[in-house]
Amino acid sequence: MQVVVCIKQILDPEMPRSAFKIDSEKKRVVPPQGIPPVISPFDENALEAALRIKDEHKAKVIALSMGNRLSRPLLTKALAAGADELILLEDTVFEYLDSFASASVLAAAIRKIGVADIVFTGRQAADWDSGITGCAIAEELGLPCVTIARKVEVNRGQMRIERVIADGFEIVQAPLPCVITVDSDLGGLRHVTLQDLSSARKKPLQVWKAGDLNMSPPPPRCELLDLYVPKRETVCEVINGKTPEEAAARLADRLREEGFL
Amino acid sequence: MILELKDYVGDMKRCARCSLCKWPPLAQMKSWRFSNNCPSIARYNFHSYSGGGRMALGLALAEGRLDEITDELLNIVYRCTACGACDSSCKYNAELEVLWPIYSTRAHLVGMGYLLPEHSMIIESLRKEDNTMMQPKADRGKWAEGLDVKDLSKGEKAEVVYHAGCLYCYDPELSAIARDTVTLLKEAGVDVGIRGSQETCCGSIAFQLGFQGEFIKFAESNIDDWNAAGVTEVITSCACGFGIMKSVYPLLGKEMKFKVLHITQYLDELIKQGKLKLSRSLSMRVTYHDPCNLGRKSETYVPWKGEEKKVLGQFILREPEKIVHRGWNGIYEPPRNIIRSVPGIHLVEMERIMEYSWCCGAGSGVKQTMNDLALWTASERIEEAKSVGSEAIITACPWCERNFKDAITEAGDNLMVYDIVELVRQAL
Amino acid sequence: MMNPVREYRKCEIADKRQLEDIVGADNVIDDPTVLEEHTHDMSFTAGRPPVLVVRPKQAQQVQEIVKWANRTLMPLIPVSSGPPHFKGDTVPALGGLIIDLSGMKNILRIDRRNRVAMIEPGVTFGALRPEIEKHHMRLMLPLAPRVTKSIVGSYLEREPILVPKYHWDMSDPLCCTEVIFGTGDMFRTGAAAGPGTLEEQWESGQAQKNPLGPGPSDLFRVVQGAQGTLGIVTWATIRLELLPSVQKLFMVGCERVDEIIDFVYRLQRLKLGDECLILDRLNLASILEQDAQSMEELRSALPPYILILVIAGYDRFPEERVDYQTKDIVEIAERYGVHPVTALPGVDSRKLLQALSEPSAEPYWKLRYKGNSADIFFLTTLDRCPQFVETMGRVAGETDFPTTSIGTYIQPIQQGRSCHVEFDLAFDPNNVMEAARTKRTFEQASRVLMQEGAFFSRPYGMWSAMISSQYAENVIALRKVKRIFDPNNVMNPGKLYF
Amino acid sequence: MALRGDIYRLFESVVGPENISDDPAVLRSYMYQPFGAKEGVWADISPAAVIMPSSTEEVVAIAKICNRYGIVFKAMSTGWGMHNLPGVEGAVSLDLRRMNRILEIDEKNMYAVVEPHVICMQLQVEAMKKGLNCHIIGAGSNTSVLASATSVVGYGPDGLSMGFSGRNLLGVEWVLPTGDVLKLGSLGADSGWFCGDGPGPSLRGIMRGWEGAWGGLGVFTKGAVKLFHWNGPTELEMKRTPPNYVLKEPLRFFKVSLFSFSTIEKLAEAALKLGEAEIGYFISRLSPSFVGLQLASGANYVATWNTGMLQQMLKYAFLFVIFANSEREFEYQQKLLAQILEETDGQTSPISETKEMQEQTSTAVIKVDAVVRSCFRTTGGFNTSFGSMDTVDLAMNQIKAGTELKDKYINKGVIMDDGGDNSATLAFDQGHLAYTEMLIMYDHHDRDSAEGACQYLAESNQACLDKKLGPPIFQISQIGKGKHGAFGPACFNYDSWLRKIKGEFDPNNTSDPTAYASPE
Repeated sequence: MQVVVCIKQILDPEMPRSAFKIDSEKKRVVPPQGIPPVISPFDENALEAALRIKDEHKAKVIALSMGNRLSRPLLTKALAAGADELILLEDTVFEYLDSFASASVLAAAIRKIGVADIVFTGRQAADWDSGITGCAIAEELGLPCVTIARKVEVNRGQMRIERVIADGFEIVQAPLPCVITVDSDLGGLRHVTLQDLSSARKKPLQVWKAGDLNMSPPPPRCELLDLYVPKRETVCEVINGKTPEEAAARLADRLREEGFL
Repeated sequence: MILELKDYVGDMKRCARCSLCKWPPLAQMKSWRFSNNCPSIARYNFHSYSGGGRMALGLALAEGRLDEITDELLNIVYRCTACGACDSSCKYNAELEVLWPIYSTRAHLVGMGYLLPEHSMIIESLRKEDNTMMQPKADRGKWAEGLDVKDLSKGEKAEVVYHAGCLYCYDPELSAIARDTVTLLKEAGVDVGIRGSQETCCGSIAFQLGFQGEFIKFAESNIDDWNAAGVTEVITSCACGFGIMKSVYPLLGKEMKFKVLHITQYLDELIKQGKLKLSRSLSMRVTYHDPCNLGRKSETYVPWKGEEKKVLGQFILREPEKIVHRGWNGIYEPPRNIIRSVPGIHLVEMERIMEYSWCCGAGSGVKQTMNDLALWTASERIEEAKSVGSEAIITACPWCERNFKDAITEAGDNLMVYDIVELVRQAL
Repeated sequence: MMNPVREYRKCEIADKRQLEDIVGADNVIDDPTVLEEHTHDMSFTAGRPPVLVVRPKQAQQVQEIVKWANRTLMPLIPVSSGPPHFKGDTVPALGGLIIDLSGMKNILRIDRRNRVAMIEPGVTFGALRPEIEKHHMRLMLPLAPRVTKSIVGSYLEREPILVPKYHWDMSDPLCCTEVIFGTGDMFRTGAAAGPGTLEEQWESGQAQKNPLGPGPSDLFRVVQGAQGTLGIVTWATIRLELLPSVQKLFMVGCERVDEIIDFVYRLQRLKLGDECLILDRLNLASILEQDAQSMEELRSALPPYILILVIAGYDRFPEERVDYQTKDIVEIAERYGVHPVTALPGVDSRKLLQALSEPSAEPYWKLRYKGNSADIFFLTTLDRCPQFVETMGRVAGETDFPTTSIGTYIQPIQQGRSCHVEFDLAFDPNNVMEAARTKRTFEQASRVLMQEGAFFSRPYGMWSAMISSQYAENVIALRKVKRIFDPNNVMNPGKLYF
Repeated sequence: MALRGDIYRLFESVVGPENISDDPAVLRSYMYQPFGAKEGVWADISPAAVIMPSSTEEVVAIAKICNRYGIVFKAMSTGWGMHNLPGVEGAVSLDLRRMNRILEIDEKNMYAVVEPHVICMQLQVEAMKKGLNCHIIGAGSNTSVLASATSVVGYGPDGLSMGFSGRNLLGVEWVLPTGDVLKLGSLGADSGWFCGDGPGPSLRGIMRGWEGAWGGLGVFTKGAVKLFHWNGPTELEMKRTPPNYVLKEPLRFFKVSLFSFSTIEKLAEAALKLGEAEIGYFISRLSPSFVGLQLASGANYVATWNTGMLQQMLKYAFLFVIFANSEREFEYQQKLLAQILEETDGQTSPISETKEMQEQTSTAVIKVDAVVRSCFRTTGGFNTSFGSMDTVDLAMNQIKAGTELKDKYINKGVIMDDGGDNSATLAFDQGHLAYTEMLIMYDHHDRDSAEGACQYLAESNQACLDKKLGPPIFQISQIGKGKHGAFGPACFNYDSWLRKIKGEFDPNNTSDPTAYASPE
């Protein structure tokens, strides 16, 4: 069995607020110095899902990442965690793609890989939070897609998936091959040791350019109209009272007044 | 953000490549044997491994002339204790920043995702456990168990907070010194408290390795906590912590309602005031090792922001005038005063001291991730200490002490290593 | 790659005609007695008679002769000093032409401001000294050179000068040269190379003082010490020093050389004093006295070795200079337990001072004792001198050479970094037995001294062969140099390693 | 151009994997060089690899591999300046940093034997322990002792008493371009290091000349240099006085003074007279700009400069230092000095008598540790011009020509206005020789400035040709190809002799010929 996991390198969503800068002219986030990019957390969940499949069955896990100037030390973490192969789709034309274009590049790469019984992605990337790419890959490849998985199992050639819904989860069964997008409920990526990191260096890492895929990404389907940091205004009002109870009552009144309650 | 490579392009462009960064200030050189100042170039020899070499690489990165980030580049950038000796040696002639471009190069690489896995592990530990030692957060306060001292994290109040720092908290051999320190302070009548398990890393290593996002989080939270605790003074016996709190914390623009003091400053004052009386004679010939972070790296860094104007044709005049720190105003006298006040002790100086002191080798994550370099660097210092006939090397930083002890054990040497607090305890 | 080997070549009528065209008939000599004079000198070197002696008067003539020799492959042996010659370097190994440069004796320029003179190779110490003194300067002399000695010749041979503090570099006091290389190319070394003619250079303030260059070459250094095997110098500039207006002589007598070595070291280190040399009593007597009889008398009154030290005062506060240096030297002497005196029994101080500042009176001092002298000289450091003195004595004992006939001369050079050591073996040239014994002693002592580390930096005669094996790498390199500057091996073939 | 893998491994087997690299980051750092006469700081040509041999044997092995495979090599010691880099593609750089031992200090015979990477300051501190001192070149004590003695120029203002590097050289060990080892002079005879000439013709004659072969004729692996008496303490204690470290205690019998003169002719007169009076330890022209920059921060300097005070006080000035061995000598020297100053109307500059100036200059003349402050600090880019050595009069004429030419470029605004006459250096060898350089400061990141500097250098070289001022120190700066082509024809075609020498000693043209010459 061969499993492909799409992992995306993004700016650290947990960077200090002061570090978050926008180039409003180019409508881009300025990568901050001193804050390393991370693998999008949902993609780490997706990788973990794949590795769990590998733990159970004799699957080969291929991690796939796309962009320009990708960080090898970061992405090789996938190999350290247990992926068998890392393929970097790295090209200047792969920078700043929208979800649909990304999906078509990733799908092209998956086609080039040849066999993909399961394709995992995160439910959404933690930078733009669109949640489109996984589904769009399925569309491109003509595969069924199950989103927001919290548990995945392969059972007699079928996928059994627990899928998160608003008030619990549902169980879905899907044939192979299929595309599954993974939620954080599935659990975090396993711990990686220094030894894992050094053994990851010996695993295969390939770099494919646009030419290797015989394609160029399609034009964007989304237009970014504006990018800005919302202004946050805070007004602080201290509500006092003689006793805690009185203060609480006053606070409740005040909140009701503002329409919060 | 504090570390931006582009802020140092001017400095990097004006590096004269004169190699002054490879030696102690020339007029201070005293012998061939100890004529190196930079562990990194002394150990690896390629020009790249010097302050100047790193400036060249920083400039190449800033100008986009280095596309390929090789492992060797990362070695060059990180096989360096960021001890700042290059910076002091450069500045008496050229007034260029050397150390900060090194930090900024690291931050630049970190921003691009080029990190050493070993460093990621330290940062991960920091993120998850609030310490760089890869130890559980819950164990942080253990060193003080049974010590009758106020715990500010439990709402108790004290004038002064003692910040033990990661190494003292977790290194079983060294944490006795932290206990000694608290005991000493209390004996001298100081109203001191600790933060127990709520104490967190100072962020120094994160900063030095270029993870400034992580650093800012820790620094801001420490400042907030100390402000909230209402202490007037923060005392630390970790020179690394002291260095970062003095030199970099103020750059965050947060009000610091407390003074930061190193234990040597505090003890020096207590001895002068007669609150500590050193009466036991210790007949020993000792030398003192200046920790980089207590010495040249403890001056508050003042980033230059301004305009480079051309006058007299091509003279590049910085307006406003740049403030140049040469490392001359580090904490050099207090530790020496303390040692001298120990009866019977004979303090001899090594060749490389104060702002041109040779690094112990532990700094900037080197001890944790490149111990071979750390031990080699320490062994050079041990040789130097022995060359002046010293029986013991006294220092004022747990990192120096740990590293010297390890190097001595490895070499099977018999030189003693003491923290200055240990010395004072013995002399009481 | 082998260097070409030259052989004896007869002189044809056409050769003579062509040379006469170059230098004029009067200056081409084939008188057998003259030719015969050139077949030997005072050394043990044997040679073949030259075919002709030519006497060029101008550099251009020299150049044409060299070009001619390259066409005809006739060996050329440049000679600039008058006889007697002592080192065998001017004795033709394979016949050939003697280029007698003694007629090129113009003093081209004396420059007081820059303390430099430009002279042709035929200018002798005897001739130049008074001219220089007129300008209130002095020449740097080797120890009492013979009056006919060419200055350019002496400096090209790296003969040591008497004032070590003025000897910064082994090449001093030679500055720039004009040289015709063995290829026939004319070249000027050092600052003289250009840009500009000499006149233009003078105009821009230059004085051909800088010996180094042009560019990354110091070609004067390869011509120096080459014994005429690479080129012929047609003029040279030389460093001059100020003429002392006061001089004070000190002597320190001692039984053994080692007693004074440390004192000499200290003086050189502090650059105290001017002339500084050590002579044994035979050599001192030889310099001061004219005949063997008086020499023996003087010698018997002298200590075995004598350090000679002169302090000079020049134009500015001369007395004060002598005074302070005297006081400093006396203090130092006390520390080293030596006793400088201004007079030794039998030594006329004025006469000695004079002997140190002018060429030797006739007969040449080395000939005065027994009629001839075989000189063994080499370089070493002062601390090793006592050892070499002992070795010389030991070898003399082995070969039955009378130690009383050995003159010793130690001259600190390179500002005290090293010294020239010379053993002058006096012998009677007419006594065949004595000459043979002297030759044996000379050869054996040379060999033993060399084995013990004596550096024969100027390898004349047999020394060159001795050295060839020891310095294989250098000899290979020198043969490359020879190929560059004298590819046809017409310049004094058979000398040195060529 | 990358090195072939098999050849790389051959080099690696000589020096070990730790001491060779062809990593782009390593090569990049070697290509950074600020004082080329061109825009920017990066050399155009990258070495194919940097190799760090640790012994003569390793240098020999490397040279032999280079000859076998047609690889060009170029050695460097401290590596300061564009000329340290190979000038051809595919060449290997030999960084001699690991050959850094002081092999011997012969106290009696006053010389030291050093390897290429011993810097002047290292030698000086070790020599002083034995009461000796060494000549330090004007570029500073951070430079290699051996490099200036064997390979590149070698003037320093203490040369008044301690000579010129190229003339201070005794025995030398020289790895020829072919990999054969030549030991010059007494060294080859196993007689010791005391003499570098002979037997017979001196091979020093093809070794370095006046300006050196700049690494174009093999590698010098060991050399003996003359040391000189040092009458100071065996260790000099320093104190901090911003911006520098200065002597804690004044030296005995030591006096520094800045003298100024009404005309350049009088200055020359004084220099000549002092030289032949055989007094003094150190003499150097010091321009107002040079002095001002030593003493002040950038902003201070500009403010002071704009008052015109420096220019007025130090228009024609030199620094003269007496350092005597005894009180008597000290007094005698001062007496002579006073007399000469009287004859030449020399005035003691008031600033030289201040305590700060005394401390600073005494330290600077002994340690030569603050050159960067005056030369690179202001603009980043620095170069020098003229600099032929012969007489004091020639030096003065170079100053005149240089000032005139510089004024033109200062007026264009492309080089720093340092008053034009920013010439360092003066007489040496106790007045027998003299030398000067015209310094220029420019911004090598500014196209106009860099091009201006380049034009100035070209024009100054042309002025040397036209006005017959001798060949300049840095012909066509440091990177020029056909370096000797311009001056060869004007100087008896010496370049053709270089080509012959190269042909005999480096038939495969293996030792980088860029700064020297290629075989004929």
